[in-house]
Amino acid sequence: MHIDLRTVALEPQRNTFDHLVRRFGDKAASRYQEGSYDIQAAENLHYRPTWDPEQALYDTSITKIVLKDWYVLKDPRQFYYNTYTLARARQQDTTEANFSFVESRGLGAMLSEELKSIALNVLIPLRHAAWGSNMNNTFVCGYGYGTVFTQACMYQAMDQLGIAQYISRLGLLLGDTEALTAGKEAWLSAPAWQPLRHYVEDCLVVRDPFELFVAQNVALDGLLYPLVYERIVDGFLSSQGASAVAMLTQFMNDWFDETRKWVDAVIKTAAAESDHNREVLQQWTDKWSTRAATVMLPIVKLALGDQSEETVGEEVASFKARMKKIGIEI
Amino acid sequence: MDTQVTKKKLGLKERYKLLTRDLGWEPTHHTRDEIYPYVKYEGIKIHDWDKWEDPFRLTMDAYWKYQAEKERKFYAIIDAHAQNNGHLNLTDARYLTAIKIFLQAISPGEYAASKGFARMGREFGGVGTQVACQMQALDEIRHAQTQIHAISNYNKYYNGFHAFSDSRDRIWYTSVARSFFDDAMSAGPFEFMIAIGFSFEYVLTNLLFVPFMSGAAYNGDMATVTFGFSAQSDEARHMTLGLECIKFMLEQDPDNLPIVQRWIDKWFWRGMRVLSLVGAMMDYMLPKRVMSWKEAFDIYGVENGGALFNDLARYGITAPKGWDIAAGAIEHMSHQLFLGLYQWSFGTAFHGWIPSDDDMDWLSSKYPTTFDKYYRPRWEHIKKLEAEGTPFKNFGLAKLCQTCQLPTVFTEPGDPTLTCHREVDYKGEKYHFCSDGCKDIFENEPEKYIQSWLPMPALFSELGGDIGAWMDWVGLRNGIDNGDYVGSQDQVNFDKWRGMATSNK
Amino acid sequence: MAVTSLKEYIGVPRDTVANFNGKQLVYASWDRHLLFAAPFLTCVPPGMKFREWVEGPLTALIQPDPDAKSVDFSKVEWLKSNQAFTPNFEASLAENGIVHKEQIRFKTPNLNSLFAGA
Amino acid sequence: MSNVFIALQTNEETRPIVEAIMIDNPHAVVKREPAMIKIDAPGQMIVRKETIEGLVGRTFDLQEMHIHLITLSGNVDETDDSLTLTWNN
Repeated sequence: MHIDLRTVALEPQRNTFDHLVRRFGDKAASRYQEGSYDIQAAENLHYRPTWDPEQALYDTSITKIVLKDWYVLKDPRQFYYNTYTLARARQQDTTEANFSFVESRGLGAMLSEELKSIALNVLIPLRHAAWGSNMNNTFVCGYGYGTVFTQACMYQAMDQLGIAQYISRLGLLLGDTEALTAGKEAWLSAPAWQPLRHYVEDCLVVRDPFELFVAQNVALDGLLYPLVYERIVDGFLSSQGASAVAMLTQFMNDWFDETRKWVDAVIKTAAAESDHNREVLQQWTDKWSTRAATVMLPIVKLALGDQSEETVGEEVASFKARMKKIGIEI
Repeated sequence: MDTQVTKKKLGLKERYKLLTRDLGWEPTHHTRDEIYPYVKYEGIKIHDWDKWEDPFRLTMDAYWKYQAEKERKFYAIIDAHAQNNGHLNLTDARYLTAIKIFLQAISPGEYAASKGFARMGREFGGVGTQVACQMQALDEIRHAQTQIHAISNYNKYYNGFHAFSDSRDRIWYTSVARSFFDDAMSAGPFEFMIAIGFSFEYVLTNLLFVPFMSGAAYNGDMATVTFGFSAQSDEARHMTLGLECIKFMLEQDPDNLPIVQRWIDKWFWRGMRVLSLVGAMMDYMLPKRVMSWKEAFDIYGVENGGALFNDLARYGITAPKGWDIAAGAIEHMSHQLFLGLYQWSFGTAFHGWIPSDDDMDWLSSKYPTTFDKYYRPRWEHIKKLEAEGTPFKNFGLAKLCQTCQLPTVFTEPGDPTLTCHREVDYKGEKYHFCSDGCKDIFENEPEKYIQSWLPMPALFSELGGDIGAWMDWVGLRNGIDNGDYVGSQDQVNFDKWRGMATSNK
Repeated sequence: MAVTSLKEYIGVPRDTVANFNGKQLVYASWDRHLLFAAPFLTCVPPGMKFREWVEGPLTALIQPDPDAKSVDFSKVEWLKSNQAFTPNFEASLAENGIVHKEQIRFKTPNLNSLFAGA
Repeated sequence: MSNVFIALQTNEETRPIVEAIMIDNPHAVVKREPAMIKIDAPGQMIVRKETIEGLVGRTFDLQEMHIHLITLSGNVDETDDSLTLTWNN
């Protein structure tokens, strides 16, 4: 039986689900709202975790940050799985095109050995740092509270895995598997990389999800991305004629530009809720960003030499300015 | 042209290895125990995380590409479904009872699985395992969201869906699925993998997503089929992960075998209890049926589960402890549970009904040795009460199982005429169970299960037995969301709308 | 068996009698009368006489069964915690040793209309 | 011997995949259910990239199968050229 259902105008019985009516009023809800608000269990949790009986299965008290309602931490991008995946698939198309452009025209081979070696020295060990961020954001997703906050952390975690994999592909393209091996050796023992590796390993034992968010997404990324991808790759390497490298790291620049808006929104909202939150966030941001600036300096020196201190100083200043705008004074 | 030395051509496996597990390193500033504090206490011994076999080798670029394609297809179909009043293609709106249970009990479980896998994606000690769990965490967010989005349009036209977020934590039958996930999440990482990776993904989702979704297609529900099959395409990866994880544990150390076996026993039984909901959905809630619950179980439980356990026999694994009892109960479980759902329908955010004569004849043909003998007489009596104007409602709330949280509807093994009564005294308190399987699970970890939040007792301890207050609290609108399908607003509207679509009136 | 846990693990039961405002739970089931899908939950004061419990909530709940009118509660076989039990109808539930969450069963060997064919 | 199986959505893209599986696994059995095709085979089943490419006339990445896959059973071994399902019994 075929029924022409299109011709019938039916009166809906309701606009949306009850919990969304309570939050946003009695009107049609967006897919972001439907897929994100109040979908995590909250009450009558059955058992205490055997891995830590002092916690509840979903527990707001495992961080120092206090929010009346964790669903205030809205993602300005309104990413839910669909919008997230489609956005990344589009970027992946561009990245793939960039990689094949560089590869098919042999642009990698045209790079001077000196520039290529700077690019590999600065970039390849960062795939390990990206894995650290993957782990840290996975942690925040796993133990953080409220889907609007935690789902974005899962997306961030997978993005960092993607970044680690793009860096690895860049290494394979410009220097084959040897580049990856050399990068890992540098990560493990070259003096320039040890402070950063120490920072990342210290993050792996932080178990306050919000502090970890600050240490990774605010402080470290907030300096690493501008310094490496804007100043070294887009600035220094491109001006020397190695813009092929910038083509291969375009994703990282676009990604940082996009994700920092989310990071800022999270911090701004949490800080605005109470003086307590603001003070805690300021302490964390101060502590971790001061250290991040220190650990980035020897890495920046691999490319920028004498100008490194000045460059790091400039980026620290703009980081502080960025933080000030969202209510964090350091 | 390219004057470089020709690059080594990397195969899928080597390339994947470089792009994932090579990202990790041996830490020097903190011990592995500090970084991975939860991987040891369960007693599972892992000597070499590198022996982990990656089942599928998706890098993020391929993941984004293929998942985006799945997403585009999915949302195109549910948009069209909504725009074209696709809900009027259903065979009958009573079918939506199954979808109401799905949204209230199963979709929140998908989300819980996502949180759980995010935790495992951080707690496991090897990059291969971490990445596999993280991808699953991401997929499970997808499943929860695509389900809510597919069902959202039904919520606009039909009752029983609107309060799913409240009923998830408060109404009685959702506690069955939620306790399953809470149980898994409160366990350590390896047990979680057996619970969700093995029991839920390998045993349960095939039964839930494959034959049931085929049934949804048969009943004109393209929205559900689409999310079901689309989700199951991810589950193929997840099932494989569950299987790899079991093999990995068993290969790492012979001491792991008894621990793994105990978890398999436990989670097989936990899974079977959750599946009784699926059995009732398949046998009673599909107006047009593709196959019976028993037939589905023969294919995906007995045949496929049997193949799995035969395969694992080389490690010393035996079929789960309750396997034979479960196989014997297949003839009964859907009937026993649906009879309960019908008589407690005043307390469910979905409708119940008396099976029609056609339904009962179909059930007789599918359950020739049990339905007519045990279950038809009860339904005939219920029909008689209905015809006499005294429809049967059981206002005695049900005794719940302390472990699985289902009403204790199941009968003694080998005697389908006698309810299975099991109880345990522990530290001066009495606890009740639906079966030996659930009692064993309790006795293995009593300090865990004494904490169970049992919704029926809670109605008295927390709300003083006030049914009206309870309905408000769980978001159930009396006379609208609950009770009989016959005469319900859902039935009246569906018939009216379908009439508008098929005639000129 | 102890729960395998990283730290000491002590559970807190949620259904202790203290939470029931002076009442207690008593479960009741009628053996081989499975029109009722599960044992009934009743929430009653421990001082209630056994007779009041039987003639009150229990009698009301079993009415839909065709055998209900033929039950003579003075003659049925009782079980408490699955053991044979002889209740004192004039004594309270507490005096009968019926504690919180007690399961009472009763058997009526000659009545089984809905399993007549079985 | 236990059956391995693979189930795919019924659509235009899976038609050649199913055909290729049947070419490479003459012992396999196809079952058609609403919206889904299930292929069972005793012991082992192999899905070959080359066979599919021969049928579709273009390069085919085996990972494209993920889009249409509903479920499978058996131990999985995935390489660039094939996907194999096996039960060791």
